[in-house]
Amino acid sequence: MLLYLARRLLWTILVVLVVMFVTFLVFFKLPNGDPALRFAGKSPTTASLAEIHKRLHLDKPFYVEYGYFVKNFAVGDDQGWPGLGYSYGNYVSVRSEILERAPRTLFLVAGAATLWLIFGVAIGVLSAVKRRTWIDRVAMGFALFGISAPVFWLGLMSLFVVWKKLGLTGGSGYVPLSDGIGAWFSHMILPWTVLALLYIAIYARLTRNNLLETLGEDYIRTARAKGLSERTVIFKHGLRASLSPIATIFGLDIALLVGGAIITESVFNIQGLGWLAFNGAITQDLPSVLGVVICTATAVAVMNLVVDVVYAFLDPRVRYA
Amino acid sequence: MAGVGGSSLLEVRDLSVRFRTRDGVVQAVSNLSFTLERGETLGVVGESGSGKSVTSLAIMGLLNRNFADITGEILFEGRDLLKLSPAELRKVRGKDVSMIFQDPFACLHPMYRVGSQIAEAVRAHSDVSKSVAQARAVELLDAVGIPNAAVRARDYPHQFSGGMRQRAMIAMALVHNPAVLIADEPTTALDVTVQAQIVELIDKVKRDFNVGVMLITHDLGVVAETASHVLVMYGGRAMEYGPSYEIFHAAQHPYAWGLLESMPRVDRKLDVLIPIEGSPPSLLNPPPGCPFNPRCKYRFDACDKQSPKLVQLPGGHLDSCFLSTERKQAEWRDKVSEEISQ
Amino acid sequence: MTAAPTTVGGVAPQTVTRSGFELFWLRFKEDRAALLGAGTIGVLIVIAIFGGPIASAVTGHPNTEQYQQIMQDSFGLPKGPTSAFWFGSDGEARDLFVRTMYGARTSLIVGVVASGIAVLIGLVVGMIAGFYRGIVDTILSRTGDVMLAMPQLLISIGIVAACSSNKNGCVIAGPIAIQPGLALVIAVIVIFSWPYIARLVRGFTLSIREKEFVEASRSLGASDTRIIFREILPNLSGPIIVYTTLLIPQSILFEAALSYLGLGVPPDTASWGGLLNDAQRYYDTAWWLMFFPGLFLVITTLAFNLLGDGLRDALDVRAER
Amino acid sequence: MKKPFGRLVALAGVVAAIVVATAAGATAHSNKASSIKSGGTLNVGWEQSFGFTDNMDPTGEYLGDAFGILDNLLVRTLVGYTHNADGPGNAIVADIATTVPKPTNGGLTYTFKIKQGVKFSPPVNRQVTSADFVTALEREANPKDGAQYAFYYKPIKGWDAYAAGKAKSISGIKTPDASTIVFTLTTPTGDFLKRLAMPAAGPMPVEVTKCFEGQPGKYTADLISTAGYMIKGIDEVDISSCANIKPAAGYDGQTILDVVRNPNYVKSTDPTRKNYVDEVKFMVNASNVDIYNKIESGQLDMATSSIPPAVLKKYATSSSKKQYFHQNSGDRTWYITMNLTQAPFDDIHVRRAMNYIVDKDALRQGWGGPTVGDIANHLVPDALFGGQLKSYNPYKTPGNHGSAALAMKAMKGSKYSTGNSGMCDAAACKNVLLVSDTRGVDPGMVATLQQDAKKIGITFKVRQINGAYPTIQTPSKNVPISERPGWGKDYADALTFFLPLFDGRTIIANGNTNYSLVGVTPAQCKTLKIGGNCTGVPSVDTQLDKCSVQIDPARTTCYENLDKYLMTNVVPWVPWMWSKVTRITSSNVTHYQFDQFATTPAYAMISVK
Repeated sequence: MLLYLARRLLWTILVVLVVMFVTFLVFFKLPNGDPALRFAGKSPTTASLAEIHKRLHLDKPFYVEYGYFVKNFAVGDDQGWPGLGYSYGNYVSVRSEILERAPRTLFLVAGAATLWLIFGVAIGVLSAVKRRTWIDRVAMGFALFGISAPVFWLGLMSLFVVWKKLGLTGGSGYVPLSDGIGAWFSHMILPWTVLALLYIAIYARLTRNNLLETLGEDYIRTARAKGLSERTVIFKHGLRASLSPIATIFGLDIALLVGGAIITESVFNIQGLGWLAFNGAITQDLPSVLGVVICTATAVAVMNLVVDVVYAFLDPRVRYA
Repeated sequence: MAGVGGSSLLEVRDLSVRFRTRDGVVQAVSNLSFTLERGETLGVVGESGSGKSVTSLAIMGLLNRNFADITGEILFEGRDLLKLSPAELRKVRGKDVSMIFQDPFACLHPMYRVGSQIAEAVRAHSDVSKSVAQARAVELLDAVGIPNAAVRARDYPHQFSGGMRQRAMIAMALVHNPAVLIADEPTTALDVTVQAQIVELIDKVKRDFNVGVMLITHDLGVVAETASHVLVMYGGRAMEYGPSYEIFHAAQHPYAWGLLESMPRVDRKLDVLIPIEGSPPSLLNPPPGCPFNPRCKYRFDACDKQSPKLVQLPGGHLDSCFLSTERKQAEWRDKVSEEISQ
Repeated sequence: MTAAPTTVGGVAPQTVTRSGFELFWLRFKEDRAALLGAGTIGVLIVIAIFGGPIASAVTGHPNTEQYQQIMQDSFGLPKGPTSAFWFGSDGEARDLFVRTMYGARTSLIVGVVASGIAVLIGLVVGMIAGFYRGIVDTILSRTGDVMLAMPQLLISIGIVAACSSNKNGCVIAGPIAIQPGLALVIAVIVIFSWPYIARLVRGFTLSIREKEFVEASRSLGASDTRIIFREILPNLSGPIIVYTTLLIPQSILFEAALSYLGLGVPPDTASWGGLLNDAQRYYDTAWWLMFFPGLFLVITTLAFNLLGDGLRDALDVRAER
Repeated sequence: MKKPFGRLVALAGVVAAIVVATAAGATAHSNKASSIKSGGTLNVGWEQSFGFTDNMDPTGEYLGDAFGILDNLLVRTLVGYTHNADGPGNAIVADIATTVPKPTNGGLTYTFKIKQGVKFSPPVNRQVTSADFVTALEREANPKDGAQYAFYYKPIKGWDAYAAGKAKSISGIKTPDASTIVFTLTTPTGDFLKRLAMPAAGPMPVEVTKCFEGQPGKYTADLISTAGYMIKGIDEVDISSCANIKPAAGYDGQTILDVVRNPNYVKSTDPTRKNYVDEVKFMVNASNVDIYNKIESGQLDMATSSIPPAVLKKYATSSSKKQYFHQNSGDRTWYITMNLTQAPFDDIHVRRAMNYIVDKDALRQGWGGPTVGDIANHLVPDALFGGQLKSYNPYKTPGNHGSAALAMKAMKGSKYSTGNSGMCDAAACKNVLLVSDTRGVDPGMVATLQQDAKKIGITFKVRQINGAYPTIQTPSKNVPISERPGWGKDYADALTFFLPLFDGRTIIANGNTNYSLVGVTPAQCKTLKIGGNCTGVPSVDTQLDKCSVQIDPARTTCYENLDKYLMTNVVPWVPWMWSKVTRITSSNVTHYQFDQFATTPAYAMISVK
């Protein structure tokens, strides 16, 4: 088991490094522009550009800079550990930018994840239990709509209808908790709902399929043969066994959203990590992009480990293997 | 051995089960009738897909009535189980009628401890505390021959061997001293050495608890050892039904002959084992006529026109075949019984 | 007796006398949702081919013509639907109806071509990995791990940005270059979707190659090529059809997302995502601008998803685990 | 009104007389003195982070929005501005210096006396001396410190030697005593005072800035103020050693800049700033829709963000909201740039035809119509010329809608036009690369341009890039045409347009601002890898040199003539709009004033309820 964990950990680190490297490759010195221009003013001179290149290590081949980056990440820089360097955009420390943005994303993802886990599983269970009834059809029709409708469209439409026309919620933009929990909630509820909708759809379909498959298992028949109530059969015996695969993708989905809720964050102007990365990507701000990419990749890695543990908790076969 | 009010322990009358599937209607069981009394074993034999398991599930009330049309009567101590509400049926299931299944590997929930799964069965029908239920589970595990039962009760199913799991299943089925125990191919998935032990255990349970056992199997050997009556099924129909001795010594139906011929026996060389040609029929939109007709060596014109009725024969057993009694007796005497006894 | 009839009672037909296609068609023609999806796709294909020119001819409004005098107020705000402009005006004072019709072409071309190429690559790689195992298989599954942790949208943004800035596009080798615009968007989608297909194909190939008929074929001395083309490929056709159908809406949504973020097809090419990008500026005033293109987008993806689900059921395709 | 102020206004009158007529078109808001009161907090919405171009470090910062903050609230300079709109707002007045000096020695020497009582904010707490200006300018000269407009100070003697590390000090800056500073130039520079009025030239305490050497952009968080406000929490920063210096609480570079009153500020030394409010908070919010909702509800008082068209319309047309709607000249030209080395724009006939064919009104319509600005007829905004070129319109078309007839007439004689067709019908006119941006307004502009150019036979291959500038600024990318550019003044002098935009000698490989490559030589083309027609590209280098040494009024006339020459004989652009600066305020704002130098709200002159 320990050996397995160590191997997993090593592999995870390797994945993070490769992801970072690919990101680096794609974004380093985008043919589109020289990041040094940001610091060189309206009328740059060759000399000032050269100076800035030196400052940002842009005069070195990309693998050298990648080396710098990995080194700083590993041993820390003047901002402490992990060293993520300074944004090419405004020379603010990427670490502090990420710390600034992270709560927004975490609130967004946590809220949405709660919604989609509850509703996704509930709808899936309902649909499976009421299989081939109109409830099932409506639920699965809704789920199909959920996976078909793009977040940016739902976001814009919901802002227009719910906020602009009906005035039921706050508009776009992030309101920190310190401005009052009511204002915060009123601004978060739409992004939560819209982001969650896609996942509710996915989870409902997944839960339904898993549960139907589980309900076809022999041990479910055993449970019924014991004379257990249908409720016990479905929730205690059926759902328990269906949850393991859901736990797996739940962990991964959350992790990927750490830097991946780009569209939701931009539609609702949340300006979390996804927005930071997107903004970095279109302004050639490599350190910001990398900072967020590292966060996401690390979140994926950590979540994978967490999922393993949860799996062991959920499934004794894994635990005792 | 009559049950309460003179009625049999379990009497199935004219049972038919039809499944509506995406691809059409499946006629899984047709016009099946039989009875079972306390302390006796009814062996139900037939190939895969002959409707044995469906029949047992129908008795247990485990078929989803939304997809299965069930007609006929299943009388348990005179009460028609098919007319009970789901809640009433649940009270019977696992208490008066219990069942053990073919694959003990798949029939225990992999994520709960064996003991607690049995305890759960205890608490399903009696309002006792968890510890009492657990104690009962250990007691039964011990009774079915699990060594060190108190400790093993805390194991998960995957830590049990196949035979132990089947023992656990039997223990689970016995928690409420049921009147009927249905065993659906209880030994098929087990090692040969374990098979005998399980068969023996079921037989012992039958005697100790005075239950009526419905033993579903395609192993005629097991039936020969334990059953008092035998029901031969094919294509969802009863082909032959009667006392065990009658079936084994004066089988009347060509399909029963086929089964007997294909039965491996310790005293017989393997090279003369004769399989039945062809494969079982599709129950999806079955053709008219005797279901065995396409594979029957003795078929004649009448066989594909309509289905033969089950007819009472001398010697107290029933048979459905258009062949004349004389012809059947002649065939049995001259060929089949000879081959079997070789 | 492996597939024991269970509580829900699907007794598998023991002998299949009908041909595979017959069975498929029997099931499929009963699936009204899937038929609706297929019908809608048919209409959409017609729209994609003829819709734009016909809309132009009927309204008399060319695709790129601006009608600032009629369809914008003095503040440059677009005007809503009128009898001459059925869907109103887009942000650039063009006829939104005509643009939306032309947008179908972009979406379908991207969806079909990108999915087609991805499936082709995925099929080849997946079959090689599944059939020969070994190094290709290892690389494939490792690539999959990395891809999963990769921030896809972000990297796509990087690639698009990098390639757009160059006059000759992204030079791959010598004269082979991917031009910005449709081709680049398609390339990006392919990059991120072929591993998904490859993984699926690998799984199916693995299970097929263990089947009796393959064993039989092999024992009769059939060559690998013969086994691949005669035994495995035909048996992959079901999954391929299903997953191609399901990949198309994903590709369409990806294009729309990129265009929504301003990184998709050139602005003069009509695209639903591009129109929604436009709508973002006016979402609080010009509802028609987000409503119509979004509606078509949702209908399109919904149709493909319906068809894909129907095909999956009718062809009885289940993902191998 | 205090005495020095009156005197300075009189002095400024000379300049104002020239400039004042430019106010036409810009709606100067009338100030109701009675509504002005001191106190309160001004909340400003900010669309981007404070990164700007150098994180607001005065040495490097080069954006008008930042100039407005530094100049009004934090950094005083030797000479400065009155923080007013229009002409008066562009006039130079004395700030830390006792008077505005007249140059001596043939325009080569400037001598300043420093007022007593001008002190650095806490934690420095001492009188500003002449040496503090040297500190600032040495920081500007040191390439490691991220200066972005050091070239404006190149005329100072010894500047280049210091910048190259060949001298320990700048020989042209002398400090005979703590309150005197003398600048010696190598060449007369007509706008030298305006260059000294830029934030980089404001005094800096060496005890703090020495800790930020080679760390451009980091000084901001500990910026030591000389004006009426300081960054909140700066007084709690420990400057006893460099290691102890931590960023002040009021500035994080990303979400907030919070300034509060500077206790060391002596009002009597400052003739210009009113400093009505007690605190100014600049808060970042990327959604302009959100920002303007908050302004309407009073949560914010104003913003620097672009105004959504719907909001613009609401405030411009509603009689009740009009009082919160403020417009001023933006001193900024928006133009279509054409590359003089790339076909078909290497032919002046084509460039002239483009000036005739483009529907400038349609382009402006896409930006929000007449409210957002005036149609541009030539290069430099009229306001900078005091309105002298107001009637100059060399490519006049009816209603500014463009004219195919005039364009085709101009096209005649072009090598790309066969016979007398007036159409650009050569192969070079087809699929011309047009590099476009992804800003919201750009697709509309591109559509207009495509529609227009087609009328004279030119078609475009459009490349849309998120952030088109870096590509346009790279000559080796050979971008023939782009709709993206706009250019604003650094200070009120036409030189800030002509020098960066048309000087052939300043063309560089990356970040080049002379997009049209005016004055490029075949030799430059070779070293910069420009693949186009580089022979005979017109140059205005000599005219530029001639104008830059002039002082007004000859200076302005010189630049007017250069503008005309470029418009008729070089034709590098299609200028199409001089944008206005529109600001919307909340009902809390009782007095609004515009700072023409920075073209931002004059934060020091605004009062709230």
